[in-house]
Amino acid sequence: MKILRKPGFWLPIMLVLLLGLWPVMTDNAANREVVNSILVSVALASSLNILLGYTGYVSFGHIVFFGFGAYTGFYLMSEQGWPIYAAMIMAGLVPAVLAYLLGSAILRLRGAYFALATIGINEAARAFVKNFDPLGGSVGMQLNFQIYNDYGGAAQALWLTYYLLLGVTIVILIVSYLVRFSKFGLGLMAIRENEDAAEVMGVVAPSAKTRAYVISAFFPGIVGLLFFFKNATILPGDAFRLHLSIETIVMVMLGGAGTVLGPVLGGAGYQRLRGTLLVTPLFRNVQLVVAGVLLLTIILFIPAGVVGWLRYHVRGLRRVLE
Amino acid sequence: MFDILIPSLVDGLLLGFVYGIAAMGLSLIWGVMNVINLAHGPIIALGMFGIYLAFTILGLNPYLALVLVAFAGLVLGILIYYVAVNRVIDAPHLSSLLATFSVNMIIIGIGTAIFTVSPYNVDFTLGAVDIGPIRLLWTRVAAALAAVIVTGLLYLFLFRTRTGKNIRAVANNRTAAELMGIPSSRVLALSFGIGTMLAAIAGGLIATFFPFTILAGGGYELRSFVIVVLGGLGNPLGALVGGLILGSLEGIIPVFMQTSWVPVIEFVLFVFIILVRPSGLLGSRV
Amino acid sequence: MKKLLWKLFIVLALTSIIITACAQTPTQTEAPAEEPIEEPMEEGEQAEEMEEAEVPAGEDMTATTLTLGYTASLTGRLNVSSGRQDNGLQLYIQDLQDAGGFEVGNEVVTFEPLFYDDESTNERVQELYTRLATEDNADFLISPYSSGLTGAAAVIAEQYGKVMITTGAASDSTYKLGYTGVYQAYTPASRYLAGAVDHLKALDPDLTQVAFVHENDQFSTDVVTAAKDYAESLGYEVVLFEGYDSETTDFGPFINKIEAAAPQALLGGGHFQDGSTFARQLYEKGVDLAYVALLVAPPEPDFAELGEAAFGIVGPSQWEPLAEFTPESAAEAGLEWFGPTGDEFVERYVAAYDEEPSYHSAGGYVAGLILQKAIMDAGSYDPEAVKDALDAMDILTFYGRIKFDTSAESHGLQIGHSMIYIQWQRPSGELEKEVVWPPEGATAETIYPLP
Amino acid sequence: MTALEIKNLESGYGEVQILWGVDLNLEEGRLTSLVGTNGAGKTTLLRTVMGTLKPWGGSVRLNGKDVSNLPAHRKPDLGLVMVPEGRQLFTSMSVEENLEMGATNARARLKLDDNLERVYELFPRLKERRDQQSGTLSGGEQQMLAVARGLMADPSVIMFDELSLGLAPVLVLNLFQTLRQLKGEGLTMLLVEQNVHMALSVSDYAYVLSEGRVSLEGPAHEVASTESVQKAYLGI
Repeated sequence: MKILRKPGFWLPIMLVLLLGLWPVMTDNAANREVVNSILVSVALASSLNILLGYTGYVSFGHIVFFGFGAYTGFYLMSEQGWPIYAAMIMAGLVPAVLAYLLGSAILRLRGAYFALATIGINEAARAFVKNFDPLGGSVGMQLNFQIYNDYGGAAQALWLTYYLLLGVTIVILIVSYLVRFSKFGLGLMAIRENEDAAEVMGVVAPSAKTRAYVISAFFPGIVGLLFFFKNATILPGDAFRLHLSIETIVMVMLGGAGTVLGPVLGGAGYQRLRGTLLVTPLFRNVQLVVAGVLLLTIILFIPAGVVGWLRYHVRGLRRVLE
Repeated sequence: MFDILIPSLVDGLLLGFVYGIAAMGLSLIWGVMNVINLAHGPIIALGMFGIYLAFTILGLNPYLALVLVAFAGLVLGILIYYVAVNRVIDAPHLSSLLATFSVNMIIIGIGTAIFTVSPYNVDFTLGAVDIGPIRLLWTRVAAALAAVIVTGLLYLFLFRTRTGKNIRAVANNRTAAELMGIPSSRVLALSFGIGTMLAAIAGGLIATFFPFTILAGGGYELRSFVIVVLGGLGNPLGALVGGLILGSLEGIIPVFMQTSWVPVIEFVLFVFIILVRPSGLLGSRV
Repeated sequence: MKKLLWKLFIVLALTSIIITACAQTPTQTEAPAEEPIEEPMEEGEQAEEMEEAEVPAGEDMTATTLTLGYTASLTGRLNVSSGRQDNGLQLYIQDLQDAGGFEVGNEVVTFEPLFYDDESTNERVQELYTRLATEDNADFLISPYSSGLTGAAAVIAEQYGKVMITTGAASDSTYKLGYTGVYQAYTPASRYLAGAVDHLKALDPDLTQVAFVHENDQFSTDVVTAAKDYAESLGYEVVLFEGYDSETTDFGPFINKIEAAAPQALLGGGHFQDGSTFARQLYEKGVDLAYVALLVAPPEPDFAELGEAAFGIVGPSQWEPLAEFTPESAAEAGLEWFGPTGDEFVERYVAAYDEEPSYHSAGGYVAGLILQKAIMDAGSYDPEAVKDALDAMDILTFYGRIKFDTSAESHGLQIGHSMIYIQWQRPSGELEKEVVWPPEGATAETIYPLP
Repeated sequence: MTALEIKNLESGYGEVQILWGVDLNLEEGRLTSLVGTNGAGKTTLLRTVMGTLKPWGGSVRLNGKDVSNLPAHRKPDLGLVMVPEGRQLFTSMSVEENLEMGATNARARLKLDDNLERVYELFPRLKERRDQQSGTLSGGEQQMLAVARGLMADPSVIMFDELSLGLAPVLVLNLFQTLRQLKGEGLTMLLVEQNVHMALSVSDYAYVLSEGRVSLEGPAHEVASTESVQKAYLGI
């Protein structure tokens, strides 16, 4: 395998792995919680990057898949008694199928229309789930605490979800790398640069876009299930939070859209920044302001994000930062 | 049936006028510069707080205060344009979306620091009048009237004044406008200002009858999206019509099912229209 | 060139933010005590855990300070009720510190609060309770305000084996999820409006049609679902049963439906902000109803700010300053009395906050009392021992009787306490709360039907 | 007297240089044409002169004043106007509104009514359709409107980019007649054309642009009779 010798492949994975092993080494639940929230961000940002970064489609509805996957898995676990592993697979597959169906309809839209449509889908999904009683309607669903006993008690179950999340995050990074350096990925990037030209050059844009959409939709659902399994409670407002969608875009942009490493740095950086500001008395209220100014600075001055900028300006890093 | 349909429809329509004003701001900005202003909601919320402050601190009549709020909205919009939008006006859509979204975050952040996320209320009433089975609150009627007046003024401005025509010219063909000697940046800034002014006015009107928080603009922003698509992206008069359509939908739907289905139907309709007729039901452009 | 330097600067600044943000984690966890505590209580800053303090009564006593972790909705839509609850709890802790703590074995225990603002959102609650349970390592947890937020917090408490006293959280469903360390101070939601239905029956046996319009959250849904079943069992016809979103500000559609369905009585509501808005709009629209009972909002003193719209509205309350629970009534009932009397509580509360307490204030105070009593009974602050003490508890306080369900299927549910019902009246021109139900505690006749 | 003096102008897009030092003079009251193949840099030159593209080097002087770095919207005020390729009308506005937009600069605004009358005289068709939406006009009418709108700016120098593109020959003939008439009134004009034959036949002076440089210049009839021009452009 040639890719095993590429530093650009190993760097993001090693970063995530090192970060992920730190709570294990220190055997500390507080550290685990910190890393857990970082992993959720990294996983969401990296999966969105496949659509946003590689294909250039701005989806404000990425969190729809997070929500639907979580609800699917949650329902299977709490109402049907499925084990978490099986539920995880469904939590990935159902959003992927949904993305396939949605994608063939909305990926025809370009630019702002696509973005608007994804906002609409997110809002429609949330409003629908609020009214849909089998999924608990507006009061959502709660797991019976006994469910944790199947996994050796709550403490064990929390570690288990953590390991699963770490594993899923690394899988996403591998997929992200493979997509980026495949012929398929090349096609996606051609679409990003100029969709019409890409079609002329032989890229079958509709099917390539749909595939990218499906891949990017598969993982958030699993992440969502792990997130809400840990919280043991799921509500429509938390599962389909438009704001989280947009924050995910911010993470991707911050690190560098269209790179493998960018969403890792962006997700980790944004999440830590947020976590720190959230409990700092002086900054709690200006948390959003700081994040907003940061984002604006990126958009106006370095739209390629941190990794993109470094790649462009520091030649030596090009082979390392992908 | 009729005893509920009529009052519901009247309620919905009266609100629809105000929704229309909010959407008109979004629509104008889209029409002139192809930017979806994601800071629209927070500006609506600022309009609400503007009225609140003018009413409780300065003791001004809310409708008088509306003039102040409108002016502040105009200035704020122009400022936002130069700070956040001007540089990305020709960049891909993602840039302007995110630039305006970062403005959204900044406004919400500052607003939360000042006002927290707790609800506020403008304790103001004009009484009501009973027409048959329908009780009309004067604040609602006044808001609808104000909306009509604002729309009228906007149209006079756009079609009868030089500056207004400049805006339409820039919206229509920015390069040509530049060649004719129209300073397009300034015109875009002014249009952005007018767009946010409309949002602030809508917020101010809403504040006279509903309680609100600094986050309250979000719901009206989403409604504005729906309305703008109903009425045609970039078509201000369409926005008013779209507002009335949405208002009456919000009035009528609850007659037939649980009120909580309203947003489901709204947003499904929204996505459907984007897919089928992206230019909107009523066509587009200023 | 200049432009490039400028950009380089920005990139460096950003990377350094990211790096410092990432690097910050280890220092934080190694020294959790350094973490800034948001809005600490007056003495909170100096008080370190397990710190030696002044020793009362001479002897060889060690002073122990236990941390009570919780979040309060200082901002957001739940701010009014949650603020009162927080006031009550802080007053309790202050009183305990003033009294020099209580003795457990050879230790003198005082409490110290550690809390964050949850902004009335679920997501914040889980994040912050996780932090309280892990990084901050709070000894005991008190719930946030509202059933929804408490449901989210209870899971975390249970996951980390912390005992949590819940207050301002009535929903029954939270206690049916198999938790073992969560104890409810409030009368459960399922009994919130049952009394109102009885009240209505007593007021007007001929009335047959009622409507339920409620907030679509855990608490209100639990309340009205139970009340609807109860009303139907008494032969009432429920002509409208509908939920509204927690963020609703326009009650127009619901009011139109109420007018069309033309019930004589309306029961429902949710929390303070939506309930007040609902009451205001019902009044503005001049809806013709003989009886209106709303949840949570009416017993709050702030409800009076609605003016005429508040007049005649009935509300279920966990406690009122007028309620009379005394050491004597405890003796009569054969229960142990614990804590201050109602008059003492009201007096101290008014002195501290210059306003009348609501039942949410009393709930905050009593949560602390319950925990203190349990630790005293257990003779230890070991969680398992405290749980046993709570399971065995059956006491009377100024707030009423406290006894928990110990069955496996609804462990921790409050079964000792009961509700009273108030109505806003004008006994002397000013709007005032009067207790109108149950008859044995009533301070005034119910105004019925509403004008 | 030189109305517009272009010296050693360099310009391009991104990192691609298109103009490599162009010198060009418009004498007052003369009709000058600039011809060249596709991609020779004609439109780039006009854009750079107008200011929609920033010049990389060289200078543009209008009536003796250096205007090289002024943005496009400041040019009409000084009397320099361009009628862009593809008409670029305000399609959703009426004919008269388009004309009104032409008169944006302060000078032109004062003479709005006079100039309106004048262009209606030149193009009576436009007067008939004054309230019609300009997007609904026929191709010829649209080109008339584009020219008329340029004239509304009360220019001292006017530049036409590909005036004849996509028009029927008879319409082209009519338009060029109008240009002659305008020359008679003393207007300085630059005609950028692919229709070399037509352009040279009405012009006083001509420049040939190839690969971003002026390869030939001279009185129009002389240029027209040059062998290379006849071969390359006139198909003779």
